[in-house]
Amino acid sequence: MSDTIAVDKAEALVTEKIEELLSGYDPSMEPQEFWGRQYDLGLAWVQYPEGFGGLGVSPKYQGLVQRRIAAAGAPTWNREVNLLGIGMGAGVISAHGTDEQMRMWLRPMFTTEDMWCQLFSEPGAGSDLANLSAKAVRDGDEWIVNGQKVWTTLAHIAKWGMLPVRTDPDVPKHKGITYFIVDMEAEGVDVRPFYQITGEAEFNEVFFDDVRIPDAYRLDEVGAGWRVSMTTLMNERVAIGSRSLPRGSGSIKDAMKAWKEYDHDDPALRDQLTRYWAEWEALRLTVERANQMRKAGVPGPEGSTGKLAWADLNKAITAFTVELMDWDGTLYPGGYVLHRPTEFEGEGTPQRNFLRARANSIEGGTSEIMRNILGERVLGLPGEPRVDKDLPWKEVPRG
Amino acid sequence: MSDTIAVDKAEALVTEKIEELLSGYDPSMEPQEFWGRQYDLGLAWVQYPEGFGGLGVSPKYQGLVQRRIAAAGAPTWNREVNLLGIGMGAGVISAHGTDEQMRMWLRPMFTTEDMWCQLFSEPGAGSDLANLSAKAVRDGDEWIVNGQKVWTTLAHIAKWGMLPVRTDPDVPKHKGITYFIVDMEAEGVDVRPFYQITGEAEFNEVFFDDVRIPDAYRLDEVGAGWRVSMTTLMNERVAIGSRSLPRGSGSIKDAMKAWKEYDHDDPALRDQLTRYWAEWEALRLTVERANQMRKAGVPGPEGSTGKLAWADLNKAITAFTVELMDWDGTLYPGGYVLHRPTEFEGEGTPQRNFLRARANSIEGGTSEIMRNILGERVLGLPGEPRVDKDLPWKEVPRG
Amino acid sequence: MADTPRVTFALTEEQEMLRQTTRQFLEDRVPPTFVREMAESKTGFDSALWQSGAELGWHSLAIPEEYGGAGYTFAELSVVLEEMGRSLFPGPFVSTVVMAANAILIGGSDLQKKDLLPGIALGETVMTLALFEGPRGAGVGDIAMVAGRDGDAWVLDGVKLHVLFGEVAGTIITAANTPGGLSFFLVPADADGLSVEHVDTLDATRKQATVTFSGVRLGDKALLGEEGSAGPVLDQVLRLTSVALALEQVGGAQWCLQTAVEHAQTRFQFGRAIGSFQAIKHRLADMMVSVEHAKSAAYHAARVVDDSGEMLIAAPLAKSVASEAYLTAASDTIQVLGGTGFTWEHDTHLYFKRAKSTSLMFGGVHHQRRLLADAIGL
Amino acid sequence: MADTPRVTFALTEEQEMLRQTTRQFLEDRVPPTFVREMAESKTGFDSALWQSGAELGWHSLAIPEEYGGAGYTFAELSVVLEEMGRSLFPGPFVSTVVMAANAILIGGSDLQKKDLLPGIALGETVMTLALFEGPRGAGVGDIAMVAGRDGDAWVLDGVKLHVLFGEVAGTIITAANTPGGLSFFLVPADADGLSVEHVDTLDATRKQATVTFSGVRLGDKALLGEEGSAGPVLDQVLRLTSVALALEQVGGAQWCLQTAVEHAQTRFQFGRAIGSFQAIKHRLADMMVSVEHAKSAAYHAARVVDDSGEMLIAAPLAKSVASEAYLTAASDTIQVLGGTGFTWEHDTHLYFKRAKSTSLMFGGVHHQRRLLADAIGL
Repeated sequence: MSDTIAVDKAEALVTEKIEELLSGYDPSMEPQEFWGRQYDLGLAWVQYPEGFGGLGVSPKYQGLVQRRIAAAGAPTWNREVNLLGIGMGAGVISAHGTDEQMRMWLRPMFTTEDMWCQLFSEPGAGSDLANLSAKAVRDGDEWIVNGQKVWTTLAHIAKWGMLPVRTDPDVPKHKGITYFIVDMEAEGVDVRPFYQITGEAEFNEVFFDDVRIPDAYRLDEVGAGWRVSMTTLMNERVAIGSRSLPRGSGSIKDAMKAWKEYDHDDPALRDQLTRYWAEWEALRLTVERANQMRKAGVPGPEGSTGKLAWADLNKAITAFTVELMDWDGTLYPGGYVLHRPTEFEGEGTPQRNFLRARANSIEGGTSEIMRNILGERVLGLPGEPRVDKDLPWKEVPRG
Repeated sequence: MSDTIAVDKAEALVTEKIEELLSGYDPSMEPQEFWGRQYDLGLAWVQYPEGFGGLGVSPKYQGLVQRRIAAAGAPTWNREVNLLGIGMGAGVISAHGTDEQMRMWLRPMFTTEDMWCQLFSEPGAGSDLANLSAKAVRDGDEWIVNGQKVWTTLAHIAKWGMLPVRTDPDVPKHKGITYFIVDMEAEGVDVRPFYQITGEAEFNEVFFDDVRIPDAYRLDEVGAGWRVSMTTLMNERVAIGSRSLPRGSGSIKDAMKAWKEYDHDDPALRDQLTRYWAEWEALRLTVERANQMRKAGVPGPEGSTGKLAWADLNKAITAFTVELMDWDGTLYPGGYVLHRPTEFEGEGTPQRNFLRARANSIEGGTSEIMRNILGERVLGLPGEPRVDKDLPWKEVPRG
Repeated sequence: MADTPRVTFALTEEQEMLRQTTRQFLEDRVPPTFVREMAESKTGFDSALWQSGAELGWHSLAIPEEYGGAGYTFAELSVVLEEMGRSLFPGPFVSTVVMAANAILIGGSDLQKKDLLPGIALGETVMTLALFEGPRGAGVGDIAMVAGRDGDAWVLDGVKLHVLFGEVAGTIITAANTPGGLSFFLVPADADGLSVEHVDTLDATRKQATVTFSGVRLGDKALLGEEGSAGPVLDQVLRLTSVALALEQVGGAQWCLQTAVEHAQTRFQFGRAIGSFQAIKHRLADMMVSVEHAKSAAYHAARVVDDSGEMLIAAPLAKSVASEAYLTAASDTIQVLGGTGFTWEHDTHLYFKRAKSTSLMFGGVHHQRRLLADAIGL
Repeated sequence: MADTPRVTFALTEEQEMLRQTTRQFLEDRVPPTFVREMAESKTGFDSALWQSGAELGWHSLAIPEEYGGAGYTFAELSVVLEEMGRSLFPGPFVSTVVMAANAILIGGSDLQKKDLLPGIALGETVMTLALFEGPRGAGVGDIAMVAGRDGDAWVLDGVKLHVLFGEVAGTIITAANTPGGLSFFLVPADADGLSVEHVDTLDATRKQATVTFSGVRLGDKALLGEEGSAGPVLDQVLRLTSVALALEQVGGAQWCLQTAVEHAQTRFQFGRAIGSFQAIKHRLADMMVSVEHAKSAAYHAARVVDDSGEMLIAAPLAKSVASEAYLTAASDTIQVLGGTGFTWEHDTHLYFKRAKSTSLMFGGVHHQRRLLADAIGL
């Protein structure tokens, strides 16, 4: 009974704040200004405490907020603009940061004034992230960072970066990592474009040369960086695997379009296309089911399969789409132009999407790593014998 | 030059012996009698020494022998009758046995008077054959064997069995194995049928209860059993992977037949069937190429892929054949009858072949083991960390 | 395409309880030993089990209260079907409760519903549908038998194949072409001129019979609903059957996954549990993914059975996706179990045969995808 | 079906030597840096390299001695094609030496052969075929262009797409329908009314052009062989082209396998070479199997080019099997290499693009399997 009253009260509170937000909305308002108000009213993340963009109520009300804002025609796309911040950074900072850190970083992140990036992978630490070798050495109230990161999305326009580095090479690899937030404009940070097979440099290499980071920018304890990194990755993978799409959208849409545009009628190709349609729809329904179960508080195995299934299927469907184009699939309209996009690149030609999809089973955790995680954490299968787990990091074989 | 002369001489010798064999052949002769003469003339395995069924010449002349015998209408099917003996046992005995042992076992094996079986797998030692726990303890000039073997083909009609057992549990597992030839009629040998998913008991379980084996029946040194077992397995796998078949024969023939019999015309099914036909033909050509290269003395990677490729493809094609039968594929004409065949069962209904094919990727080395072998021995990839290799056998974890 | 219906996947508390009691009952009463007994028996039918199921309410779940049912929906029935698939439940449940009951419910007159459905709900009746005359039996177009007219009587001559549990059905609903179109006839098992012959099946837990009509004479009352009305009814019944089989497949596939995982956790080779090897671990992860996808497609279908437009998509989607998931799961479970999985003694082969057999019934995956392609406008 | 021809797979000593020298030359002269240079250039053609290849005898291998060639067989040429695939050889070799040369050899008059083939054998000539007018270009039926008659002249109007290296060809052999049937015309690149336009390609190492004919007037001498004779010639040329591409694919797939294996041996993660993980090891073992199968199919085809019945099977078999092997090998190599394989900097993407692009040219795998199905009587 008292629960019901609490629920009613929370809903009333959220509704009141929404009214307040929307009553002050004016279509000519800059989106950033609107998002600032949304934050200040506690409607950025309703589950966060008051004063930090939230109202301290159940996260389920966030859906209501988003629907109402969208219905009013007010801007909702800050998450897409600052995905690495809002999609991943916010969760990590709220879980591991101090009040002061939350105060400093959350608001400008939410308004997209400060863009964020994630500095995890290194040339020698891909799937084996814990093997990272970029290092930080303490110097009074500061840390001095040296090393190299790769595959950093949008690093060239980011203000802040999430940066796990090695602070103790003498302990086993998972234990000697500390997690910092680095000012990407600091001296010694060098961001260089990293071109992919499409010719785009969606990613960057980032070099750190005696970069100084205040100790106040450290998240959680010294040596706790692995745990913090895991929070970040988990958020990323759930985010990739739980994108809810309408039926027939995404890459299957391109395939259906190519089928019609190229006027196909071969039943063998039709069967293959239908198979992809069915697999895509089953994936979509699984994401939908997982999201429902997650919201209902009874998450099951269906919640962890999305990223893996999506990667393989998206690769296959984009490849098939180009196949449906026959000779036209051998073209690359516009040719390869090495360039550096300033935001997440949208969809392109089928050929470009086909090439871009090759990374789906690598980025955000390779499909091999995802299968390990599903096998071990969800199915409860034992891990492999590890040669690297208990050795001091500096003694682990590296080829 | 002298090589050419030697070759001519060898060919002349072989031809002379063949003439002698065939001039004495009479269609009313019992096959076993004919095979005895073939053996005595050195035409069983021409490369073996004289007196052991051979003439000490290049094995390439065996093809000539077989062709001439077949052309004369004389019997050639002893290999099929006693496959485990002639196909595997002979090679092992000739490589690891003493002259005395060869004299005792080879002739009755070749004539099929003595059937052979292979006692390798155990309930706890399948892929991990070296983990076997059937044991032999020395007692003067004899050994006393206890333990259980499984998946023993035709054990119920075999006179002799190839039997690796543990003779030293205190050394690492590969080092404590000794290889015996056991008389299957000896006291304490109990052969029981082991029914498969088809209802047939093509295989047996064999129990050893204080079975005595003379030390004279030991092949090679005490503790050398792993090496001897490997020779046996290698022969088996090459045998499975190098069967040369005419185009369109084997399981693809059943599939083509079902396509016509069920009057199909769906181009999607046609495409799938054609794909299987193409893969089967590419496999067939690869076996042919491998056999040619092997004979030419330049064996390449193509020689080791046959077993793996065949297993997966045969499984897929037999399954597809049943699919082509639609509702008829849901029938099992005659029903399941638990029975014990007395020779290698030929082909059956498509449904039976479909079920039987499930074992292809398990028997004679699972496809997982075959991929390990290809990866490590052919491609040169490193092995996995091993937890069981250097421990005394008795200390290896067994779940 | 119309808007995609959004269904609620979570089970209600009541449905969750139904799952628990069903699973518990099946574990107690339908263990593998019993399944094997039924497989080895000629009819594959145990009347005591049949009656117990009816007492638990399984038969009446999706039958409206006015016809003696409990008035729940297909969503409740779907819970039972999934659990039946998990336990390889033997017997004419699908043919009676899904196929015959829905043929009557959709195609029968009100009188026929009142007359026939209570018997099904109570577990007093076993029925089946005798539809196809050749191996390619998946739809209305595959039925060629003609019902002739002789005075006041309809006369049936012909052979119907692959009739599920034809030997134990008290009433066989068959389909034949009349001047008015395709018509359903209710044929009592003891009708003159009717003979039912056992055939051996790949999946011995699901029996089939060949039903021969030799001048079987029937009155107009034997017509189910109007003459010529059977076509669209059969379409609907076959879609419901596909969904029912998909739910069974999901249950069976989960048994396979669980069995393979448990084996991989406990079987040691090379000093390690074999589930620690990536070859096994990744195969099982992939199996889980496809089982989850099959679940989603089948659960979705079970919740849209009343949406005839959506069912054109949902039914073939569910059957095709669940068929492939189950086939792969069963086949891979044999592989993970190694030799053990290939023995008669281990239960996996029962599931494997069920998987193959179910995938072929009422149109295999290629047929399902043709239906789906039509529905999505390809 | 006739008896299956048994070919000899082993290379002769001479062929083995040809392989060594070809590989060595390509390693020296066509390193990845050069391939990239060609990819970035507009024409993708380097005349010095072209001339060197001709001096090594590549161009003349399969041309009879009477027409200025070396009089070897396709088996010798196949060695060069495989090595070219391995090095991503850029330039109009296939279009000139396989396509145009064989169109002339099979379809031309003796005079035309004497006139044109020596130039190809010597490396003086670059030619190509302009065949198709839409994306579905795989056979005679895909050619709709009509050659009109105006007095003594043939007049060509129309647009030919996907002309390989059309920008650098001195002579373009095009196909058009005349009253007598499909005919080949030899069109000099500088003919009035002819325009050649660059198009950007997925595989930038293999250039394409759009060739537009605007009232191009040609005399009877421009006819290759008899009027109306081009159909069966083209069939043969396309089969030879499929075999040539399959050999290239085999070479490329082997590069991928070798690259992935080397990476797996030397890249460490979790304290181990990644090739020690079964996920990687087994993928590479499977890659090896499919590459070996592709080799067998392509080598077989290269040895039966003169057996027109067997070629109906061997050519589509080779192209379909090799296409799938190369696509999988290239795609899996990216996966094994991880992020590195996705970079512009690493060469794998060049092979990946070649693999995809080649598989689509002159009919993708589905088309090849249709041809094969026809040939085996399905």
